[in-house]
Amino acid sequence: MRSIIEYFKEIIFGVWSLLKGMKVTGSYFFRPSTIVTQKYPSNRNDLVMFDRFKGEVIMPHDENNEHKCTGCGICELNCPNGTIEIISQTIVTEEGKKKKAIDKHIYRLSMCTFCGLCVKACPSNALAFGQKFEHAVFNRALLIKQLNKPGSKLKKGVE
Amino acid sequence: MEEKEITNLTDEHQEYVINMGPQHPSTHGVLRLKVSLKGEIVKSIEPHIGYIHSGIEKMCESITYPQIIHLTDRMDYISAHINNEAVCLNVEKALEIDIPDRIKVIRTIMSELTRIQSHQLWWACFGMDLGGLTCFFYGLRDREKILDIFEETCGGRMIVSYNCPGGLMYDIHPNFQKRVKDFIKYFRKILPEYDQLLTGNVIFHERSKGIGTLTKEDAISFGVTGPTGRASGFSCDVRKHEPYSAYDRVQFKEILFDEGDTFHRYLARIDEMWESMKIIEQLIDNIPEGPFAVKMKPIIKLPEGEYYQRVETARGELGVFVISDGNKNPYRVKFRSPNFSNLSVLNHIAKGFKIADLVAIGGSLDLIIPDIDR
Amino acid sequence: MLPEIVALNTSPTLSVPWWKVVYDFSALTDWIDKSLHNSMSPFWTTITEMLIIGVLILLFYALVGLFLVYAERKVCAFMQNRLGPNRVGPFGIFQTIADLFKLLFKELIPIKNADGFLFNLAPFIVIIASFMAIAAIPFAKGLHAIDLNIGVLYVMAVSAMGVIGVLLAGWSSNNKYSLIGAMRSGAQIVSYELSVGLSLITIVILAGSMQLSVIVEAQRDGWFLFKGHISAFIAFIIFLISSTAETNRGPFDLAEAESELTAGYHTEYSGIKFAFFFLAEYINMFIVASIAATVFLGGWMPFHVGSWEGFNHIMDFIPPFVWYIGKTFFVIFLMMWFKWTFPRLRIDQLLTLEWKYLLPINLFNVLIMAFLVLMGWHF
Amino acid sequence: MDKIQLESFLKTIASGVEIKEGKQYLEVTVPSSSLHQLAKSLKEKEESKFDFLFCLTGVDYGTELGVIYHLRSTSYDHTVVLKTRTADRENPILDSVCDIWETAEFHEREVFDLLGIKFKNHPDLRRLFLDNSWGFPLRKDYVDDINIVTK
Repeated sequence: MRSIIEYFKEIIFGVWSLLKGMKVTGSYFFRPSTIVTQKYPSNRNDLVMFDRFKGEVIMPHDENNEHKCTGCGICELNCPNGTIEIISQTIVTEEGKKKKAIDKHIYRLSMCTFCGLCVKACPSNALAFGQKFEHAVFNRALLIKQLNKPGSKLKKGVE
Repeated sequence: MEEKEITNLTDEHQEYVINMGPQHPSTHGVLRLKVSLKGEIVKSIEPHIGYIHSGIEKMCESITYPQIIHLTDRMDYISAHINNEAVCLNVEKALEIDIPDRIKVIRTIMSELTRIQSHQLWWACFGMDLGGLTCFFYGLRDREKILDIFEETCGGRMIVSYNCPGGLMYDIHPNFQKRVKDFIKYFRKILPEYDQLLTGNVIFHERSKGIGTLTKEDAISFGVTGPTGRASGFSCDVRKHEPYSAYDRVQFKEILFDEGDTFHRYLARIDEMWESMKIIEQLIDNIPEGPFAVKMKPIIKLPEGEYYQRVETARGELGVFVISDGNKNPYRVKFRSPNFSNLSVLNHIAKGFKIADLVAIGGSLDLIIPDIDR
Repeated sequence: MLPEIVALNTSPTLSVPWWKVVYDFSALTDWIDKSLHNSMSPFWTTITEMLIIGVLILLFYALVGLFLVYAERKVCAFMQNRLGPNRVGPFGIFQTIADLFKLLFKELIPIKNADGFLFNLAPFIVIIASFMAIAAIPFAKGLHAIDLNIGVLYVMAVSAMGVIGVLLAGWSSNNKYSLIGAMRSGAQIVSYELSVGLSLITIVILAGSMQLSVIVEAQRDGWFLFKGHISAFIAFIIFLISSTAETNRGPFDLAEAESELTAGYHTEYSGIKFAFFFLAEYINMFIVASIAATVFLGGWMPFHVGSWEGFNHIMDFIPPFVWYIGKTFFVIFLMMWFKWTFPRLRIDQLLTLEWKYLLPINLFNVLIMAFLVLMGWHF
Repeated sequence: MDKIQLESFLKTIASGVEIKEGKQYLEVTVPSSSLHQLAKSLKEKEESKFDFLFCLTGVDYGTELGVIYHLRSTSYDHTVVLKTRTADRENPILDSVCDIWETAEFHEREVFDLLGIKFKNHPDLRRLFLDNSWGFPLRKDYVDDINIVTK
C-alpha cells in the first residue's frame, strides 16, 4: 500500500515540478517587454560604447594636427607581443638642436591583445583606447596601422 | 572475396569506439574524448587534449611579469580576473609590497563577480548539455549584466586585464557601485527562477542524482578542487584556508556536500552564487578610499627564489608557481590549472554510465579547454 | 450526343450562397464533383479529383511546414527572452522561405561507404509516412480527403511508419552517432506507439466508432475532453506526452540529442534531404496535434456550452476551419512549450516512463472509461 | 605541524635529504633514488598524511632536469615541497608517483611531454599535448626558428 502511495506521490510531485518550470518559460512568453536582444546592425547609429572600452589603440590628435608622442619607445618595450613598432627620425628643432622624433608609430591591430600596457606606460599620455570595434577588413595588410597622422607633429611643451 | 575470420573476438574488438570532439556540441571547446561503448554504456574514456595548446608557460619565460598577466587572461578565459589576480599576488608577495585595502576590496569584488558570471555560464551550458536549451539563454542574459559592469570599469568584457602588479590598471568607474548593487538586486530575484526551471525539475533530478559519484578520497587523490571537489566533501576552498585579498574580512560559507554526484556538483555551484552575492554585498558599500595602485619600479625584478600562490578560481585551485633567477623574466612559470586535474578524473567517474550521463558528468565538471592545454 | 450537350449547358451551381461554403465545404466539393462529372468519364473524374487533392495537400503541407518552423522559432525565442527571426521581411516572416531556398541550393554531400540506395530512400519514407497520414484528417466540415471507417487506426499505423525511415537513415549513414540515434528512435517509437494507441482507444470506447467524422460529429454537444471528464483528461495528458515522444520532439528528442549525438540519425544529411527530415518532424507534430484536436477537443466543432443559446450561436458563427486550426495550434503550442522548458530524458528513463508509468495508468484508464460508458456516467 | 616540527619529522623518516626553509614552504631536496620511498611514507605516515599533490612541476635547470612536487595534507593543512633532480639529459628517468597520488598520472605525462623526463612505472606514458615529432619545448636548449621570434 505504501509503495502505491509513493508511486502516486512521485507522479504528482513530478508533474508539479514540471509545471513550475513551464511557469517560468510561459511567463516570459507573455512578457515580450523583458526581451533584451539588441538589433545590432540597425542600432549602429545610436550605439554608445563605454568610454573605457578597449576597441583599438589610437593616438589622439588635436585640431592643429598635433599629437603628444615623443617617440621614446616605452610602449614598444612594454608591448608583450610586438604589436607596436616605432620608427623614429632625427629632426632639427627650431633652436637648431638635433632631436629624436617620431616618424611612424606602427600599430598591428591583428596582433594586439588589448592588455593596455602601452596606454598605461606612456609617459606623455599620447596613446588612448578608441571605441571603434568593427575591424573586419578583407585585406590583412589593412590591419597594420600608422597611428600618427601624416603631417602631424609633436605638441609644444611635451617632452 | 574471402570472408574474414570472425572467431576469437575479445571484448576489446566488440567495443564501439566513438570520438566525442574535437568538434562536438557538448565538449565546450576542442576537447576530444575517445569513448569506448558497449551499447550505450561507457566502458572507458580517454581524453585527448592539446588541440589548443598555446605554450603559455614557455612564452612566460621570455616576457616580463606585467606582461604575463595578459596571457593568463587567455588560460581560463571565463575567470580571467582571478587568474590575473594570482599572478599579481605572487609578484607582490615576492617583492613584499603592502597592498592598500582599497585594491584588495576591489579585487575581491571583481573576483566574486567573475565567479558569478562563470557559474552563470556554466549553468547555461549545463542546462544545454542536458537538453534544456532555454537555460542557455537565461544564463547568458544574466551574465551579460556582469559583463557590462566589467566593460565599463575594465574596458574588456571577458578578457579584462584589470590587475597589474601593485594594484589595478585604472580606478573603478563612478557607476561601478550602483551597477553592482542593481545587479545583486536583480539577480537575487532571478536565481530562484533558475531553481524552478532546472533544480526542482523531476527530469533533471533523474538525470543527475547518483550519476558520476566521486568519493572524497578519490577527489583528493585526483586533486579535484573547486565546487567539483567540495561537492564530494573535500574542503579545498583557498579563500577559507589561505585567505588572500579581502577574503579574511568577509563572512561566507564554504559549500560542502558529501554525496559527490552530478546533482551536488550542480548544487554546490548554485549555492556558491548565493555566497558570492553575500560577499559582494558585504564589501560593495565599504570600499575604502585610497590609491588604486602602488607605485612600482618600471622594471619589476623578483628576488631569486621560488614563489607559489594559490587562488580559488571558479573551477578550483589555481596555482601560480614562479621560479625566479633575479631577472626581469621568470626562469620558469608553472600554472597549476584546476581543469587539468578535474579532467583526469573523468574516466574514473563516468565509467559504467550511459553516454548521456557522460555528457552530464562532463558538464558538471565545468571544463574550460584552454585552461587544460595552456 | 444530344443529352450531353444539354447537360453541359445546365452546369451545376452551388447549392448554398458562396460565403456559406466556409461553414460546410461539402457543398463546394459536391459542386466540383458534379462539374467534373459533366465534362468527363467517371474514371477521369476520379483521377482529376485525386490530382486536385494531391496538389492541394502538397501545397498545404509546404505551407504548414514553413509556418510551423517560423512559429517554433518565434515561440522558442519569446520563451527564451529574445526576439527570434527579425531580419527577412517584417518580423522575419520570410525567414523560413529564405532557409528553404538555402537548403534547396545546398550541396548534397555523398557519404563514403554509405549505403547509397537506402541513404537516399530514407528521407522519402519519412516524408511519405507523414504525407499519408494527413489524408485522413478532417480539416473542416466536408473538407476531408478520405473518411475511412477505421480512421484512427489508419492514422496511427501510417504515422508510425516514419520510424522505418529514421532507422534506415541511421543505419545507412555509416556513422556511429547516427546508428545510436536510430536505435534509440526505434526503441522509443515501438514503446510509445502503445500509449498513443491506448489513449486513443479510450476515446474510441466513448465515441463508439473509429471513423474520424463520426468522432467529430459525436462531439457536437460537448468535447470528449469534457464529456469523458477524468478518464478523458488522463487520456489527453498521456496522448500529449506519448505523441511528443513519437514525433521525436521536446524532452524526448533522444534520436537527435544534439548535445550527445551531434544530430543523431540525420547527422550526415545535407541540403534538401535534411530539409525532408526537418519538414517531416514538423508535419508529424501537426498531425499528432490535429488528431489530439479531433479526438479530444472536438475537431472543427465549435465550443458549445449546454443551454446558452446565444453563446452557442456566436460560437457557431466562427467557421469550423478556424476552430480546427485554432485547436491544433493550441496543442502545437503546448508541445513547443514542453520542448523549450524541459531537459532531455535518458534512454532508460524514457522507457521507464513508458512501461512503468504511462502504460499501467493507461490500461487502467481504459478500464475506467469502459466502466463509465457502461454505467452511462459520462456527459 | 608547523615548519620546524615538519623539519624534525622529516629528518626522522628520511636520510640523505637536504632540507631548506624556503620563502614559503619547507623545501626538501631528495636524491632521485629515494624519492618514491619518501613520497610513499609522507603519504602514509599518520603524522604527516600528505594526501594532496597539488602541483607537479618539471624544471630545466640548465645542466640538470628536475621535478618539484608540492604536497599538502588536507587533514593538517601543512605543506611541503619535494625536489628531485637528474643529471642525465639524454635519457632522464625518475620514479613515478602515480601509485601514490592519482593526479600525478596526467601531471607526469605533461612533464614528459614538455621536458622529456621519463617516469618509471607510469601506467600510460604518452605525450599529452604535442605529437611525437616535437622536441621538448620547455627545455632551455629548445630551438624553433619558425615560431619563436626574438627581437
